[in-house]
Amino acid sequence: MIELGKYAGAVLGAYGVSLALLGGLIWQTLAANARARRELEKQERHG
Amino acid sequence: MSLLAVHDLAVARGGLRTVEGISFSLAAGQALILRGPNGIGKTTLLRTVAGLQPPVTGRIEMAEDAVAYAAHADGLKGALTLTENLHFWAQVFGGGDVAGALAAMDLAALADRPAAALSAGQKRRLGLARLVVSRRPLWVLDEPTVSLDAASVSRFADMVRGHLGQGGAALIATHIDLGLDARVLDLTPFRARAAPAARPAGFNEAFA
Amino acid sequence: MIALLKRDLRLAIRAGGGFGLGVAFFLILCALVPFGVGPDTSALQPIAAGILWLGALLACLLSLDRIFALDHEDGSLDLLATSPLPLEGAVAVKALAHWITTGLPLIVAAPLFGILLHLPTAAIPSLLTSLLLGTPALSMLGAFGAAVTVGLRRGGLLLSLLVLPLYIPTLIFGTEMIRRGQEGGATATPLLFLAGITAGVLALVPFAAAAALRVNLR
Amino acid sequence: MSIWEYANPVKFMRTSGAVLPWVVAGAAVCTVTGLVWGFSTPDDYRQGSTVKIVFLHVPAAMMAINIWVMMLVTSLIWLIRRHHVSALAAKAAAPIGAVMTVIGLITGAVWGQPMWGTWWEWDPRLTSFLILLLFYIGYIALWSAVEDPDSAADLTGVLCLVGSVFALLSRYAVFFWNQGLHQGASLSVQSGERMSAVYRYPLYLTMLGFGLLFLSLLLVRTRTEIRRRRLAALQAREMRA
Repeated sequence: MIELGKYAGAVLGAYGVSLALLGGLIWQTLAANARARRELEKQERHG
Repeated sequence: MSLLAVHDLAVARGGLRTVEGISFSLAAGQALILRGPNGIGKTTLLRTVAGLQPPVTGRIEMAEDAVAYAAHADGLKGALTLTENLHFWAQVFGGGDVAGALAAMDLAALADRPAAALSAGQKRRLGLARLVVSRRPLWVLDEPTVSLDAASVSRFADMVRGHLGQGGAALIATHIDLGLDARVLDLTPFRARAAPAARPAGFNEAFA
Repeated sequence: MIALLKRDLRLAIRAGGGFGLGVAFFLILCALVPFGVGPDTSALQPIAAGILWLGALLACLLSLDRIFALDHEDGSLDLLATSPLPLEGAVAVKALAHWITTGLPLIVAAPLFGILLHLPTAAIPSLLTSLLLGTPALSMLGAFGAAVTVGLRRGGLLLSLLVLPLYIPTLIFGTEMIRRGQEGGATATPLLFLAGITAGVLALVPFAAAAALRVNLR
Repeated sequence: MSIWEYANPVKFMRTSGAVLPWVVAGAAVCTVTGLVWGFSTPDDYRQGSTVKIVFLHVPAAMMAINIWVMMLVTSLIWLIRRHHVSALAAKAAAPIGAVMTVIGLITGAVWGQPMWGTWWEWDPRLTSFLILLLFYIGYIALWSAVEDPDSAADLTGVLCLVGSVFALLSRYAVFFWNQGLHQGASLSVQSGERMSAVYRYPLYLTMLGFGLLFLSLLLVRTRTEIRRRRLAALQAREMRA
């Protein structure tokens, strides 16, 4: 385990928040894409 | 001499073609009445001819600064008097006789009233009087007779006839008979087909 | 163009509140600040320049959406666009009318409000110069924001969101100039920057605003 | 069909679909390796373990600016060449840029707290980023507020143009307003103390990783936008037929 010393909170906090933000963005991107793909396929099958 | 020539015009509203393949020309002294069911694109066509929006395809040939456009909104300020309203537009369009225009639409008695005090029909008449002071040869009118009574309609028809007599032209979308000696163009056969066209009319259509 | 300016000014007077409202808002803001931070000179003096500029900025913002919205509603904007006036010129004239009705009264009132906020008299010349040079840019940028948001249903909030970031450079140099004037320092640098920004804005933004207006009209 | 010479979404979909897996793989490898490598670097003698934040802070800040520049370029392409995919790419990039700016700000604040003794300092660099965030928010808000897609693309394009000038202007104004605590650019060659190689190489790797991450997110989001537009166009046709 890497020793972070007295700044452990700051370092872990920064990594945690940043990765959470990136994860949220990636999730939102993929979810929106999947939805658009699904709806478009549905439309193309019907019409 | 032709004041307006339209060749194979297609116009779009909200990214969808409404009418297409329209060609006509208007010479001095002529008027053209546009007919067609609601939503077919009469207003869009008129706005395109007035230069407020670009055509999807086709050409519009006319002299620069030739159009006087009048639509549902009259461009009047309630806080100004009738004379001030007309005087402003006369100055902007470099035009003329305010008193004469007021008289032509029978508004001379109200000249110093604020426009806010007018009834809907009177406002409409003031909006049409603006056409006279703009001194433009080509009038592009969108349902000009809304909220006018019978007497005012005939007065308006006289005004248009006078304009045509002085070498002007008029393109009018209306459903009532103005008693003008004018050609009628029914837009129904020109309704745009749903089939994909060579050039997208709007943003989304570029992806269809 | 002069006809348009005259009409807009006349409308601002007739409609009531055109001239007075911005100044009244400015007064209220300057009157409320001491309640927030306390009446001491030591508390008020350092922030006086900032409050005055922020007050001017917000007062200017209040009336921005009226620059084009009313003309858009009653169809005047369509008619102006088909008139022989170049739309860029019409935009500039409307921004000028906005400046005369809101910017100019603010500048006249600012020294009085400066006294309320204990701004030292030595700083009043730089207060006036900075407002005189800066507020035209505020009106012109505001006209751009108003042109972008003119057809939108909830344009007011968006307008502030778009316009306020554009005000940052003017705000920075304006307050800096007063602060330097207050301390008796050299005000030439912020003055030049302020004048430069305003000149650039007045020269270029009308084109962007007219382009946005054409998009919104079609 | 001649429609594709006007804007070529089909070709875009095909090409982007083909390269997407590779870009995603590259982004994942570079970002994860870079961050893990960076996390295992030794502590700095002055900054202690907080130096590890650099591997998030610098790439995010770099991307925040680069993305705005990319939006400016694509907006210009749309305004001049009317290339529809270009406008959608600008739209797709904006939220990524905003998130990168937020990451840059938050990591900066967390880093600044132990170093400068305060969470927020009105330091010119941090302030410029806050202003950049405001521009991103305004741009995104304008896209979602305008209903007509053509107008939305045109208006946001013009806003991006004007905003770019003012973002740059604000940056210089802010430097004038407050000389900062912030160290000089971390990688600049001129500055006397160059970053030691221990930190430099993992940093390069994360920068590459963030670049690829942006590219993959951008491609996916642009594809989403294209599909939405196609759906809207098909539905509009159906309504009329």
